[in-house]
This record gives sequence, C-alpha cells and structure tokens, in this order.
Amino acid sequence: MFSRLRNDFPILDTRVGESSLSYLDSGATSQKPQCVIDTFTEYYSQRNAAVHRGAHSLAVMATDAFEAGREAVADLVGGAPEQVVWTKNATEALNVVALGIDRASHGFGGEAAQCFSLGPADSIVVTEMEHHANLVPWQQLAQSTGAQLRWLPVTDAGELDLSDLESIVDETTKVFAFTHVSNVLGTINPVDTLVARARQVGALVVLDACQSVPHMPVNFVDLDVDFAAFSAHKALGPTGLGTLWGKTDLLNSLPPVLTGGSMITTVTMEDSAFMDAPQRFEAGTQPVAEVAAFTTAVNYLAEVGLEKIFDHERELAGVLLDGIAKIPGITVLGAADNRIGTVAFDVDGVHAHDVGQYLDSQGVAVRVGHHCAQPLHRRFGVTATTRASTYLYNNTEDCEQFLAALAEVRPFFGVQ
Amino acid sequence: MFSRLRNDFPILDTRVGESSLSYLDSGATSQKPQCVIDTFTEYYSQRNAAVHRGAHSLAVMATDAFEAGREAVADLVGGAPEQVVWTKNATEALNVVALGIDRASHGFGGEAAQCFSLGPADSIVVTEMEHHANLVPWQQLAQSTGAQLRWLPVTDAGELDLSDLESIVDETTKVFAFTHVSNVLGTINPVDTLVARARQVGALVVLDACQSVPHMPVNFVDLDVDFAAFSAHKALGPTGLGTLWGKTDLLNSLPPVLTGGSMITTVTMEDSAFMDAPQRFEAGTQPVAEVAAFTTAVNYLAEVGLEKIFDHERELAGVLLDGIAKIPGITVLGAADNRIGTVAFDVDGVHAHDVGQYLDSQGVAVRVGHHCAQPLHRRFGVTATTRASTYLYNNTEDCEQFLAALAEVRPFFGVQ
Amino acid sequence: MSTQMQQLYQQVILDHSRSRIGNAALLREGAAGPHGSSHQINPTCGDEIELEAEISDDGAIAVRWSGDGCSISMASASVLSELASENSVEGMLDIEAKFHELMHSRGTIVGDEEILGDAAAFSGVSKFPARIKCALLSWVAFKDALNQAQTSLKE
Amino acid sequence: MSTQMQQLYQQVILDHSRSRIGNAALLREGAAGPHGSSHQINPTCGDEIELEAEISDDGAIAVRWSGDGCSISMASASVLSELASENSVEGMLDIEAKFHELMHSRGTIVGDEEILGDAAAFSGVSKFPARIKCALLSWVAFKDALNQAQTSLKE
Ligand SMILES: Cc1ncc(COP(=O)(O)O)c(C=O)c1O
Ligand SMILES: Cc1ncc(COP(=O)(O)O)c(C=O)c1O
Repeated sequence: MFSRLRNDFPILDTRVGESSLSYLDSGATSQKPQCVIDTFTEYYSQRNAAVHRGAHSLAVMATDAFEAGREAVADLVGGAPEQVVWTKNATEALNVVALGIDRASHGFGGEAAQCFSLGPADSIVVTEMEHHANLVPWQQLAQSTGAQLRWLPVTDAGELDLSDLESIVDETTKVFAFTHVSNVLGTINPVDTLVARARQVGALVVLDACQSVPHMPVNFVDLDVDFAAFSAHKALGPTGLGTLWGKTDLLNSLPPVLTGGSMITTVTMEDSAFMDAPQRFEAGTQPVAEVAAFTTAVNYLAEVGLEKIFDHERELAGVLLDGIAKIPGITVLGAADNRIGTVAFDVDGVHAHDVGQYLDSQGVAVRVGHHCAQPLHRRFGVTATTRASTYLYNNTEDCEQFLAALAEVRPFFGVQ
Repeated sequence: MFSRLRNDFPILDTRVGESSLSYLDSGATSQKPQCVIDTFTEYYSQRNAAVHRGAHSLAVMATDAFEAGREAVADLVGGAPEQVVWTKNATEALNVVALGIDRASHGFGGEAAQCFSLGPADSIVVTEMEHHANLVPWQQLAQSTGAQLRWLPVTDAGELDLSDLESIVDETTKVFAFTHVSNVLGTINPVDTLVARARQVGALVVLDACQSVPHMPVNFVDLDVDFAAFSAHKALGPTGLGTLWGKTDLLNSLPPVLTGGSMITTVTMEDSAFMDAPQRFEAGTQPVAEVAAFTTAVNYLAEVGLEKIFDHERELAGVLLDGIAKIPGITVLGAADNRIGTVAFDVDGVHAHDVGQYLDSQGVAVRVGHHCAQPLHRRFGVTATTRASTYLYNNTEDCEQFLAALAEVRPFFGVQ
Repeated sequence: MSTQMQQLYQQVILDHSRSRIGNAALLREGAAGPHGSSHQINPTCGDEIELEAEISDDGAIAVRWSGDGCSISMASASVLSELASENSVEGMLDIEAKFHELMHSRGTIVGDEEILGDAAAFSGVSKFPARIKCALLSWVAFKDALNQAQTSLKE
Repeated sequence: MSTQMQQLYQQVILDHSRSRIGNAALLREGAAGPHGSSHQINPTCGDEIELEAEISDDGAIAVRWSGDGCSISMASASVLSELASENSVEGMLDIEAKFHELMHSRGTIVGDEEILGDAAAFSGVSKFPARIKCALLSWVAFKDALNQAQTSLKE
C-alpha cells in the first residue's frame, strides 16, 4: 500500500541534478497528492465564490465546501464541526488563544471572558522543547499581563523532565501550553500526565498538535485538551490554512483578536457584537479553496489510516536511527522510544548548513538550522542541527539514499 | 481584447440551470484565469517546500517564488518589495495596523513604537462608508486605548461629506483610516484631499484599497499613504492571501501582533527579538502557493493594463446605471460620477434576498445583504441591498442578462 | 421559470409575506400573562425579528412580532403566528421540531400538512441552504420566547 | 560530485574555514585606536559573528572576530580579515562593494582575483541563494564596524 501511494505525489518524481529526490523535510511541510492539487483546479473552475453571503448558486456550493471541511476535520480529531476554526496557519491558531487571553485580561469580552483573565499573581507554563510558535506568544502574554512564564526542562534523552512537574505547574498556573510531539526530537509527550496535572490546578491546556495530527491517530476530546492547533500544510493539505480546535464554551467566550466582516452580528458606528465560534474568529474572506483542498487531504489520510501511517513511519525511524548509529561522528539529539520519524543530529566538525548542502547535492532534502526551536538547541549545546523527517510517502530507499550521502559528509569536508 | 480574455476564465462557462452564468459578484470575490489556477498545479508538483529555511533545492525554488511575489506587487502598487507584507486577507492587514498600534499604546515595541501610542486625548477618524473590516478594528482600538472614534458622514449622493473635514480630522487625530473605493456605492474617494488634511494634523493614513487595486491604476507612493491593505482574491488571485503595504520605517517600528517562527532573530526562554519588515509580520508558514498564484494574477492584470480595465468597467457601469434607470421601482444607492462598476440598489416592495434569489434563477450572480457595511445601509434607511459588481471579464451581455432579469423581479413577486 | 423557484416561492408563502399574521405592536412590559420575548438576527443579510409569546390561563398561545426581512422570513413568522393561535404549547413544540427537521432535509422529506399546516409549504426552502436561516429565524425567536413564558408560568 | 558543489566548496574556502584568520579574542573596551564593533546574526540558521575593526595611525586596518557558523560564513570572515590586513580603508570599501555585487550576481560574473584575492573564490556561492547571507554575514559586520571606526576617527 505505502509503495503504491507514493505515485500519488507528483513532486516525488523530481530529479535533483543526477539524483532522484529523497524528500525528508516533511516536518517543515508535506508534499501533496494529486487529488489535493486537483481540488484547486476543480474549485476555481466550478464553484469559486464568497461564502456565507449572497443567494447565488456558486456561493451555495462554495459555502458547502467550506463547511464540509469542518466536518472532515472533526471526524479526524474529534469534537463537533463548530469546534473547528480556520486560521492561516498553526501559528495564528496559537496566537488567537494567547492574544484572546491578553484581550480578556484587558477587559475585553465582558463577564464571560473573565475566566481567561491573567495577572501578575498567575503563571503560564510551557516547555523547553517548544517551537517558537508555542513559546513567543506566551512570552508576549506574560509581558502584557505581568504573569510569570515558567517551563518544564528537557532531559538528555530528549524527554520532558517531569520531576518538578508539581512545583512548576502549581495553583498559580492558568495556562499550560505544550507540544504533543517535538518537531526536533520527534518525542511524543505524555499528554495524559500533563493534562491530569493541569486539571488538578485548574489550568487551561493548549496543545500544539502540529507534529502529531499528521502522523498518528489523535483525538482532542479523548485527550481532554481545551485548545489545540495544527497546520494543513504539514498534513498533505495546502499552505495558507491552519486549524484552531477548542471546547465550544471556551471558544464562545474567548474575545476575538482579528475583527471585521463576517464575524459580527450588529455593527453601528460606535460598537459591534460578535458571533459565536467558529465565525467569531474568522474575520474577512476565508481560505475557501484551501479548505476544499484540505478536506480532500483529510479524506486521503483517513482512507490510508493514521494508525498505519504511524507504524510505517516508526519503521522508517528505525531505519534512520540504526543507519545513523553506524556512521562515525554523528550525534542524534534525544533518544525517546516513543517517537515519530523525525531525527535531528549534529555532525562532528561540519556545520549543519554544510551538511544540508552536501545532502542536497545527493538529492536528499532535509532541513538545517534551529528549526524554530532555539532554546531547545541551546539546551543541547548546539546552535543548529540537521533534521530528517519522514511521512507516509517515504520508503526505505529514501532512508538509504540519505544514509549513504550522510556517510560521505565528513570525508567531503575533510573531517575525520 | 476584453471579449477574448473572457475565455481565460473557465468558471464563466458554467450553466446555472438553463441559463448561462452572468457573474456580477466580483466585489465579493473575483474569478480566476486558467494561468492562476495552473500555478497551483505547477507549484505543488514542482517546487513546494518551506521557504527561508533549509538549503535544499526545492526550498530555494519556493523561496524564489515567494519573494518574486513581493516584486510583482511592488511593481503594481509602488514602493519596494520589502514594503509588501503577506497576510491572510485584507482584514488581517488592517488588523495588523490597528492591533500593532494597540500594542504600541500598551508599551510594546519600546521607544521606536512610541510614535504609534494612542490615549484618551487622541482621536481616530474613519468614514460612514467603511467596510466592517476598516471599522470594527478601529472601534476595538478606541475601546482599548480610550481614544475617541469619529467619522466623516456620507451625502445622499453617496460621496464623503467633507464640509466638516477640518473639525472632524483635527489636531487630536492620530489615525485617519478610510476606503479608497466604497464596496457598496462604487464611489472613488478623493484620497488627495484626505491625505492633505491628515498631513496638516500629523495623522497616520491607513487606506483600504480592496476595491481600488483590482479595478484601477493605484500607486501608494504617489498617494502618499502610510499603510494600505488589499486582498488577492478580489484581484484574480487566490483565497487565503492579502497584502499589507507600508512605509518602511513605520513597518519596522510597528509592534508585530502574531508572533512565532520565522519572524524572530534571537529567542531565549524569557524573551525574543523580532526581524524587520516584511518578515516581522509573517509568523509561521506562509501562504506560499497562494503568493505564487497571485504573482501570476498580478502579471496578468499588468499585461491587460489597469487603465484599460478601469475604462472597460466604467463602460459597463454606464450600461448598468442606464438600464436600471429604465426599470420602475429601483433606487440606486449613491450616484457618484467618479466610480467603478459597483452598483447597489433597493427594489421597492421586494427584499434584497428575494431579488438575489430571482436573479440567480436567471443565471445572474449578485450579492445581497449589507455587504459588511451596516452603518452605511442604515444611513440610507435600508437594512439590505442588492449589489451588482463588474470586473474585466464581464461584457455587455452580462449586464443585459442582469437587466432583463431585474425587470422581472417585481412582477414575479406581484409588486407593482 | 424553474420549478425550484416555484417550489420556493409557493403562492401561500407569497401571500403570507404580504398579509402578515401576528405582525403587530409589541406589548413589552405591558404583556399580561406568562410571556417571553426574543430578538433574533440573521447576520448575513441583516434580517431581524422581535417576537413575543404569551400563554393565557386556558393554555392558548398568543404571538406578536415585528421584523424586517425577506419574504421567506416574514412569511414564516406569519405562518408561525397562525399555527400558534390554533395549537397548544405541546403541539407547537412538536411542530417546531418537525419544521426544523423539514428545513434540514435538503428536499428529501415532504412536510405533513396535517400537522404543519401552511408551514408545509416551506419544504421547497430546504433545497436552498442559504435560505434555511430565513425560514427558521422566527422559529428560533419563538422557541426562545415560549421557553421564557413556560418558565414564568412555573414560577 | 556535482561541479556546482566543487565551485561552492573550493579548496581555498575549506582551508579558510579550518584555519581562520582574524579569529581571535575580542578586545572590547580594551581596543586602542579608533574602532568599532558589530554583532550580526543569520536568523535562519542561528549563525552569528561579532567583529571588531580598528584603524591605526598609519591607516592600517586590524580585524578581530569571533563567531559560530557554517564553513562559508567562517571562511568569508577569514578571507575578509586577510584582505583587511593588506588594504587601505578605501580599498576595503571598494572590495566590499565588489564582493556584494559578486554575491548577488547569481553566477553571472566572475570575481576579479587581483582585487578580491581569496574572496574571488566565493563566486560559486552566488549560485546558491540560501548561502549568500552566509558569505555576507561578516562583511555586513565589517562595514558596520569600519563605519564606526571612521566616525570615531573624525571626532
Ligand atoms: C472595501 C473593502 N474592505 C475590506 C474588505 C475585506 O477584505 P477581505 O474579506 O478579503 O479581508 C472588503 C471585501 O470584503 C472590501 O470590499
Ligand atoms: C511543533 C510545531 N509547532 C508549530 C509550528 C508552526 O506551524 P506553522 O508554521 O504552520 O504555523 C510547527 C511547524 O512549523 C511545528 O512543527
């Protein structure tokens, strides 16, 4: 099955110089199957129109496509369609929560939003392995409200250090935001334990699900998180679309950040009233074609099956880790057992940028740098690493092409 | 030329029941030429990757496409590529300015942002003809800072009433935000006069260019505005993309609203430093395929020529207005001479929703409702109107199909 | 003219939209028995309705409303008022549920005229997703107002 | 191995990246003559450089730097330091402009070895847009620091 579905992805036939393409950068963004690409053509040729407005037939078809997307996502991650809010990317989704709390803390949203209000006596907790998207907005919120920002450290093994969980997440903690899966280490975090602690102290749980939703079965209702965010583009979907998922009552009381058309009920020159979620957070013309394309992607993922995708990628992770272990001078960051197919490493004596350049010359696409996780890199004493990350379309040959090239890196740069 | 280019738009061949499609809803969103649709296929099949990251070849091609878009837009509207910030839509662009000022007013952005700081002694001025996207964010800013919100009224003729311009825009005015062209009345506002007054009192000028950039030659440098916003989807481009244009020094000192990856320089667990514009406002993975498609759209528009598009649409506006004048019981809102091909009207005795439904049954796609301009409708004593709006692909037959159907509306509903 | 349009704008709907039953001055604080009132708005088009429901001692329901909107929403409010004057509280709750179901059927079910009366004429509306909200606007207001009236009855 | 790779990683670049000229302890406040210092960072990969430029009485330039980055950025800083020790202020400004132009040429021009010395070896870098910033990082720092040194010279 996985060998067959590779043919659905036209870009994987690309030649890079004399090599075939081994695309191991799905942690940054995934490639798209033909059916997702075709959805754009179909949408713009047959049913493009502004949604939720106008009585004409195209508008009705566009609106149907737009709302069907919420149903597909709710089927994928749990909850009801109206719990699915469209954003431009996962980063916006996380900001909508952080900035919504900021606005609530400054008096917006009235009585209903008081539950979100933060002040100097409160704390916000994140982890040391967060992507900047789930760190910087909370720093900003802390600055704006006077709340204290705390974090769970990371062990040498690349796992969350839970030894001080009870003192870090304590009665002052109002928000606990953490990633489901590290985009650098590949580690799958123990959401259950973390949520349980949050419930003990009454903190809101915000889950960064960018690296979990595309790669494994995830159900936000079962995980009992309050808000969750992920991107379409990492899950076979298009650029320009992300998802904020939230509990209905919380979404309906969180003050909106972006305001404008299509999210209001009544507007006078002096004041405005806002709709309930999801429209509440969807000001202006939405990424409708993107939602249509993502719906196709979600259906594709569901058909393949997330459980199978997870197993397939774990197999590839094994190939990568075993192969890397045989190459001298390579240090993998983190060694979590419970992981996805994302492996970041340091090559002794060769800077990551040079490693990536050499791999590219051999047709291998990986990512180099801090992967938007500077604090995590600092914790491991490096400024940049090379990261190989898999997806459902990768196969053992991709991994072997990568390993063969990686073995040549230090010789090429004259390091032994 | 205009009769030929109609063939570039596949959706215009759609049949609605037994009628051909007369698409007169471009004020809401435009249709796309085949070349723009093809760009998605081409991008996702050949050069999809995360931009500004990673050394691999796909990433380089994607980054090139992404940055080329800024150049195309700068060629279209003036200024340098780095003055072009990508957003999800025009609404986000306007919010980035309003919320950036909000943050500056609450101490963010340090010394450099002080020029944006607002307080209770200041005023913000808008107009009574604004789209909610250029009204609600300013209401929110006024609420957040204590600044006073004022507005220029609209005359019966559908033009801005400038008689009290000097007292409404006065020394207290820090922000003057107005639309270039009304999305309801079609009126082109006298930007020169308004900017001149803003300069006298030292107010920032924010231009809503959503309905001007797609339909006429516009140069933000010549107009001397400080910030401007428009959407790709109304200008032959895709959904999910908007543009914020700004003067460089202002962009670089405005505090960013959405924070996260790819817009930072250094991040520690405690604090972060931000890049200059445009990246400063582009947190997270950007709508890269959308930028590629919009680049194709902008090149298409430039090739046809905005001057010619403007003339073509003025001609169609003449056909619409003359034809409507001959149908009994129809009142057009506003009668500005200086206008684009957007005409909103009231049908005596038939609600706009019913008008739109009847027109749709005759293959005519128009928009009905308040068009995200409730205060303007209230000013004209109606809650909803029907709006026909043209674009370069429309022809006289579209207008005639519309007029023929419109003449049947009151008879169908038994009104005389 | 398409048959879909004829199904949507049935004569009974056009008639109700012109001579509107229940469209009367609101009593507000002057209402006599257990009553409730609700203001509903359709953000897309600005249609609005304010509706009062009153339950008299003998269990009869009186509905008064004032609103501004398209023929579908006005006709729906009129039909609702007519039905309210002919049915008990339980009967109206049943009708409301059936009407709701009919509106979301996308044309797959036919309204039972025995129960729904003139409201059965709205079956064509369910094929026009953009108009379902118009047809339901007054019913949402009615359900809300009736609920308030019932609550105050129990107190 | 592609020739593009060989052009990018010329032996002289690899050599400079290993034995780095000018890579020395910074003097900071202890610097003697008119001097300047600049800290530059490449946000994409986290590469950074801190560079001091000092102009002595006879117009000679001394460069010291400390940094962390890829072979291109480290080699570039090394080559820059070498050139600074051999050229006047005007000469270095000229070289900086020519190097800048070379980097943005996308491989269309060949660096003049007479003027650019070892920096001419970076012509292959200009074909790799993602690496141009690496090559320019130290030069941006140098231009900034030299500018400060010149300013303090005039005071
Ligand atoms: C004048 C005007 N301003 C703002 C907007 C908002 O644009 P968008 O919906 O693309 O954010 C629109 C269009 O809806 C408009 O016509
Ligand atoms: C763990 C994690 N969080 C957040 C993000 C941000 O997602 P986006 O760039 O789509 O906003 C990413 C990916 O870049 C990620 O891997």
